[in-house]
Amino acid sequence: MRALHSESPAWCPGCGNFSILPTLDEAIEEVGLDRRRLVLVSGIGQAAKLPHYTRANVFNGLHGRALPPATAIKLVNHELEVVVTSGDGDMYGEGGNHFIHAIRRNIGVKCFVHNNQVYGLTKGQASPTSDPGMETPIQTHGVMAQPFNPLAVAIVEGASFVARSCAVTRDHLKEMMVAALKHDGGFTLLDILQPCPSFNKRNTAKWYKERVKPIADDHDPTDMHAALDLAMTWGDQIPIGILYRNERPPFESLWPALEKGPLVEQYSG
Amino acid sequence: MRALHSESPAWCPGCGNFSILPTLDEAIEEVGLDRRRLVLVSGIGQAAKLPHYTRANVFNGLHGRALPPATAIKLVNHELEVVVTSGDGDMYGEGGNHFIHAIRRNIGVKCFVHNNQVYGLTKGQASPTSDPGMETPIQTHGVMAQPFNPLAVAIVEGASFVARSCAVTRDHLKEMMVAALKHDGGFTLLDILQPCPSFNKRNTAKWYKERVKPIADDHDPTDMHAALDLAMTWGDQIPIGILYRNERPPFESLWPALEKGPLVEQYSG
Amino acid sequence: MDLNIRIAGEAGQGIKTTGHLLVDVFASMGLWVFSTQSYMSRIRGGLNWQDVRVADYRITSSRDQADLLVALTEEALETLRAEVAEDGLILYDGDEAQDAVAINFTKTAKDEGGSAIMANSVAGGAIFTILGYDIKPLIGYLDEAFHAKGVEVVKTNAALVRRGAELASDLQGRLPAPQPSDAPPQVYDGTEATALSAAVSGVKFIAAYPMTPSTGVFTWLAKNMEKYGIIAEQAEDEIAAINMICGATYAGVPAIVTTSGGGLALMSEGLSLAGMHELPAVVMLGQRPGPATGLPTRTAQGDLLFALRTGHGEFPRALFAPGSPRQCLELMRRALETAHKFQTPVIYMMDQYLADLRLNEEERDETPRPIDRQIVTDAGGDYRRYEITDSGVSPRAIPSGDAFVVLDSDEHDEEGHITENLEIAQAMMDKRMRKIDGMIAEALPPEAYRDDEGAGTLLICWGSTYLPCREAVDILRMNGHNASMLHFGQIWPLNRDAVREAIGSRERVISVEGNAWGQFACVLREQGLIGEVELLTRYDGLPFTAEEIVARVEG
Amino acid sequence: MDLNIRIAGEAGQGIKTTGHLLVDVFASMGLWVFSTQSYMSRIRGGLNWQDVRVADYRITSSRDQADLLVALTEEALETLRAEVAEDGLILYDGDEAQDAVAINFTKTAKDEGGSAIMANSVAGGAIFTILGYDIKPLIGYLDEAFHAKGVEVVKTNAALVRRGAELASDLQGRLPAPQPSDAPPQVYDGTEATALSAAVSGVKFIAAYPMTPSTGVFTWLAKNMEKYGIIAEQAEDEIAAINMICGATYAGVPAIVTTSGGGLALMSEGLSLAGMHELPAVVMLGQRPGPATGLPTRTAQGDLLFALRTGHGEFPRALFAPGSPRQCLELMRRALETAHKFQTPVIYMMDQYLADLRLNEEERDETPRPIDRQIVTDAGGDYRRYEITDSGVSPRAIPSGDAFVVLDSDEHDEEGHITENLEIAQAMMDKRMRKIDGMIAEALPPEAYRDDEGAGTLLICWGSTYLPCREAVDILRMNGHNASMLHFGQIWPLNRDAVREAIGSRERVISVEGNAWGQFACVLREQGLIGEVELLTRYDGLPFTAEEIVARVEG
Ligand SMILES: Cc1ncc(C[n+]2csc(CCOP(=O)(O)OP(=O)(O)O)c2C)c(N)n1
Ligand SMILES: Cc1ncc(C[n+]2csc(CCOP(=O)(O)OP(=O)(O)O)c2C)c(N)n1
Ligand code: SF4
Ligand code: SF4
Ligand SMILES: [Mg+2]
Ligand SMILES: [Mg+2]
Repeated sequence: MRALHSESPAWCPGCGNFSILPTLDEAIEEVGLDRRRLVLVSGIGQAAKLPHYTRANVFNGLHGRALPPATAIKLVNHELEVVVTSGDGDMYGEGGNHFIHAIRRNIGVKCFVHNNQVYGLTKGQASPTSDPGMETPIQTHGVMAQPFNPLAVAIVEGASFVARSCAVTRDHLKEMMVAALKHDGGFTLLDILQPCPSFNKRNTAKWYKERVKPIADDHDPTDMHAALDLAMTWGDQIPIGILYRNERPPFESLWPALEKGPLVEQYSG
Repeated sequence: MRALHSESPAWCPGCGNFSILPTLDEAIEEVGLDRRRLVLVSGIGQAAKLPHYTRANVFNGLHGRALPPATAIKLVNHELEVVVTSGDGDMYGEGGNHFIHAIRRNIGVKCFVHNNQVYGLTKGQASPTSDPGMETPIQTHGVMAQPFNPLAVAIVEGASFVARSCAVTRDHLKEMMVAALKHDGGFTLLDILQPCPSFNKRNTAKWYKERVKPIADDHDPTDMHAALDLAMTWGDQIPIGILYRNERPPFESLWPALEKGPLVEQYSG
Repeated sequence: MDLNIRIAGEAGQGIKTTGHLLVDVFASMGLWVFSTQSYMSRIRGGLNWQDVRVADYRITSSRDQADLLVALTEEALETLRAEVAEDGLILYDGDEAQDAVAINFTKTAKDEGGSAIMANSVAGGAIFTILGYDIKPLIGYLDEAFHAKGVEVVKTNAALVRRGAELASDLQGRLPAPQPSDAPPQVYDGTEATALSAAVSGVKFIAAYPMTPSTGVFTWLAKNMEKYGIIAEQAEDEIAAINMICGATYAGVPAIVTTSGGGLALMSEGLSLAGMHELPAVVMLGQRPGPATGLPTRTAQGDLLFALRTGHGEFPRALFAPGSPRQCLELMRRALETAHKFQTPVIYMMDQYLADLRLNEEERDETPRPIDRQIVTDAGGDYRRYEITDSGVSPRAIPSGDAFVVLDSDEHDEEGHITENLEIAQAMMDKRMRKIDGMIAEALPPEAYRDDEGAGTLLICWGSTYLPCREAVDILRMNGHNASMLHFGQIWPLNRDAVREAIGSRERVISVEGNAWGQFACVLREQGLIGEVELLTRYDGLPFTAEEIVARVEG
Repeated sequence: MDLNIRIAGEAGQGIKTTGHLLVDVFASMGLWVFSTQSYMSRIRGGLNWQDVRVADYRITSSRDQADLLVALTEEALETLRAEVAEDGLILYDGDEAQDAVAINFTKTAKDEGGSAIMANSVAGGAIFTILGYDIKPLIGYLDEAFHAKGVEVVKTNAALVRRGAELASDLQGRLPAPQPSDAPPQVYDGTEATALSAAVSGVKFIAAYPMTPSTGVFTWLAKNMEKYGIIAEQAEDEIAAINMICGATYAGVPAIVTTSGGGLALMSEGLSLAGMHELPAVVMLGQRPGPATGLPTRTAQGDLLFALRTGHGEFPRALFAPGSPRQCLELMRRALETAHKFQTPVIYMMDQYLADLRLNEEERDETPRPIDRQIVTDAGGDYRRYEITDSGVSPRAIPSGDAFVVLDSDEHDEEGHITENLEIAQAMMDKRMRKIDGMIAEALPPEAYRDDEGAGTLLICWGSTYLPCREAVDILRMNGHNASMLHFGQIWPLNRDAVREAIGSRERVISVEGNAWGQFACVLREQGLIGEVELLTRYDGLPFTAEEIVARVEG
């Protein structure tokens, strides 16, 4: 009776996470990443369970606290590829302060946010990205706060790579993941719109599918204003693709102590 | 030997806080605010000591935590004028998460940030707004992170009123404080550049005086792009004035429970 | 006699709904019921179950074995089969299964024109029949529940119950079931009792960040915002939540925050603030196994020493830990009253087990009876928020009157302004510390159960172990053991004289605790109230059962 | 004999510089020194002072009265006048003052071609003269200190010392001062000793958020980043800081965080994470009076129970609390070793008093001697991070080798993956708990002082009360009291047998603590090691002095 082990993903049927997981695996293969060099860092939530269902080093920490350990891991061993997989509540709610400061540092971690615009694991409360008016067991009068705009904030704060994709457009998602993994710079944000059929009855797979639209080829991702315009677009059309890039040096490249190689390799004891 | 009472402000000679304090008092008088209805909320830092040196109700809380109690006070008694006086470390460092979420809510508090671009009370470490390259006892190689841009973040997050002024331009500061206090809307941010002669040897009174420049009269504060351009301007010229306004209803106006009047007055017991 | 029904399947299959249905109808029939949940941390899938125990006498614990297992999935069937009593029965929601009676509830519901969720009506009909109960109360109950949804729905449900009964007709009365007695027809759970008590006691503001198993109280209050004139605000994090309720109490209304251990950890600094500011902040802590994220949907009593000691510096606090839904009603109110009377933070401790368990209790009173906030309304210009008094309690005013109300997190003078005068600092510490004397004088004594003659074996317990310990004492007595129980609903501060007397001298003192260290025994020892005692602990995430306690006491 | 010099004035007047100058020169002369700070929470103004006590025997405490008060402001003069010994002397930095010798240091420095900060050279010359010391060592010391700044500066300083000596020539030898003896010429403070120990022990990563009185350790490590190959990162908040060091230790380097009580409160959840992840996170806690912001620049020992119990759930932890700079050197290393050996968080507790006090100690060794990280380097594909072992300690690998290293804050299986299997959950709890046995076996016993014959009066102390208690024992013995002392440098876990034996049976047991509740006495009682004992507490923000302890023991 007490033996309840289950190794299959603890996600609901139809959950967008079931698209994100294999796409990540494909992207990892495509870029030829040695998984022994890969560390997946996550907080707590449905999205944050992802690292358990693939093969990598894993630091599954506290709710909202994926970025601080990810930052430190990258500083201690900058030869590791550090990928954060996190939910919208995890990253923009509980973890909001780390989000804005990780971007300021421009630490070279890849941050994949499964943005289902709801708190999945705790059963359907509003998240920072929930649409206004959405009713939940807590927001019984509907969400009253304006949604957090992670892309716009990342852009004005000078993130090195800012993109959006969606779990229902798997090819596009893979393309974005590959671009993010290949991006050899600082803080890399990929916000992934993700249907949560159990709790988000507004922003469904269909809803997203009808709205997401790849960014035009002529968009210049180094143009902050153009990037902000895209980041501010939400409604009938939701642009997906790479909104913004800049060439700021990553945080880990600025430390004299790291010129000799990874800190961890300097340890003798 | 143990009787060390001192009621005079615990600030250094030449500190910008000595301009901000009387200017606030003048602004309060000018708008004719009944001080019994005024609550000053602050965290911890040199700026955060201000409430002790004037006459008002005071909630001097924890470092970084001024906005949550301010939000609750406004919700419990929306007839109070709730003014936060806080430092840049307090508001944008330790308190960063509350900053971004208070703006999302658009709670009707007035937030005056004494931005001296340094941690004063703890003796000169970098703050989130310190200029890159600034050397401190901790940032011995100079600040490596990009400064937090509170105005840009507030604008893209939809704050109701976003302004900047400076402690060395007292008339302008008073004008801004009066405008902020008169603003009958939601979240109101006034970022006040403030010299810290003890620890910030870069951004001195002179440095600010040479750079701050009132925003042109034809600026349309409802134009988000124009506002962002101003928010992004830093260096030889630093625009001061009202950058941005919008008409989103304040959070406290959206609660059915408050239609009958302040929550605290509904209590019978 | 008693009988244990276990409904098991995946998350999302409506196990809870079926369980609640049975509990409510049984209670309405005058049966004693006791139900608990065992859930995994997932929204769909996994293996969850709900136990519904029913009896003709008052029961206060679950049982390990089921007499009737209703398995909604094969995994449930296979995993839980071993825990069915020898003369028990297994009902399987499917077409066939070995050693089990197969009735396809879902298919039946659909076939008969209902939806998949109506499967529980079919199951209800079958279960009632197997237990030999008349299905009328069940139909009556569904009639009322679905009245608002229209005649069609009501009719369909009734038909489905009948269909379920029909399908199980071969097994009519197969499991002898207890007969209705005088049990109260209302059912409570710890969550609802806590939330209701907060609402009727005058809580006007709740700020929280969702965290199992405390979210239910938050949800209940959000749902009842309009009825009770409450603001329920979801904070961006737990730090915001506790600082918000500090602001809310400062502004003048009773306020609470709900959380679990990880959230309390984030609130530690805010708790210390409430101690310094002397604000009546009340934290509702729903315990679950730690450390860190631990086992989010399971139960534990592992946060006692943490709740007692977290927060820097020294300040008075009180800890309450109800043992039953009825105690939830009483102690949430008491927590609020204590916080307001002594102007200091109070932690009210529950756990997943108590939050989710349901049993019959006397009728509750839902009319608002707001507590006395203990504020002064005539404070004038010379008002001093932190006036030094003999009791340590200073007159509390709220802003917007004639007096300025000044709070400082630094050490402060009587007016509330920052001070570095160390004589004043010490006087303020002493003032705050004096409040503890008053709190001790008013502390609730432990509640003794069947201890009239000073039994030789004393079970000491606190919080949610109350109910299983109670039943364990009953069983031990039946087995000829001279056992009794002492339950602590207030666990801090302790009135040492009262406790010393209640413990007296015994052959055996056994501390029954849902943690590894025997944390309450640590507290009692620290207070000089016991020496070495036996520990009876459990910390695998599941609650105690009375049977288990008995077995381990009898050893 | 001994003599106490008090230099007092406003923040920003260079009191600390003058104090350090005197201490360093005295020590270089072979005198025993002991200096402490008393600072207000402000950058300029206020009233601060530095006590420099000098003696011809080893001294380990400050004294209440000054023999020589050097007042740099009128406020200092007026406030501190009452605390000057009857046959003492007051030196005032100004043109005239009643009952004081006025020498205008600042004006003199400027007049003689120096800058305002060089006033301390003038003061030094005067002080040396008043004490009857030759000014040569002082000039020699300044020569060396300003060597790099050029001949001019060196010359000016020397001239200013001489000028100071001249101005005080009337008072030559006015205060009889101790003669140089065999004191070690080096001086340590608690801050430097702690930071140095961390650096030489192999700490490669420190993340912190500034907070008095812990900032000094952070600053020292930041300053020495290049020398020791350290990354010192200022975190956005304390939560980030603790989670960063969890990440850093996972990635493979020893890492610490520095903070004070309010910061530790914010780290409570992260501490629990380190317990669950089994990471060697070391927290350096600088105590100051609470609750909340309290008295930021003062001292306290009020966070013991908090440090012991904060963090949700149950997990092993160790607490160390050095009592002197030398113990800082030893115990920071021990804290790191314990954390790595048992893979669990460790808290290293100091306070403002110990952080700032300076005294002579034997020469220190600054060469790196990195601790053994206790990692396995041959982990292969079947590696299990949380292998169940008898000791509870599992082989720790770090990422980038052949094995995947998987950590989970949920309860997990041996591989580190999330589990809801409750048998595994219990096995993991038991595994973690078993580590405590190993920690107890290796726990440092308390250090006895002058307890050869099992004295009748035993002072129990922990952390920074070590030094004043030590001197108090010396004085008590001189006064004919059969007193001794037991000091706890490791305060958790305790080896109960060793402690029981050390305490033995005494007429009087007195717990000397810088808090209101006698928190360590609570711990000892909880552990069944003492009954009711006498408490000798102080919690006004100032440290104990030996005199005070003696007076209260003799009381
Ligand atoms: C400190 C803390 N607070 C709250 C929780 C409870 N909790 C777990 S996940 C979660 C939110 C999940 O939302 P999101 O991050 O959007 O992930 P999703 O489940 O939607 O993928 C919450 C509130 C927790 N584990 N820890
Ligand atoms: C939780 C916590 N962390 C750290 C501190 C220490 N601290 C006090 S004020 C301060 C920073 C002050 O900087 P800022 O907010 O910019 O105010 P300023 O002094 O510059 O006006 C810090 C780090 C604290 N009091 N509480
Ligand atoms: S609750 Fe939503 S996000 Fe979580 S697994 Fe289910 S569908 Fe996915
Ligand atoms: S440290 Fe800076 S901000 Fe603080 S009082 Fe001094 S000058 Fe002002
Ligand atoms: Mg989500
Ligand atoms: Mg500042």
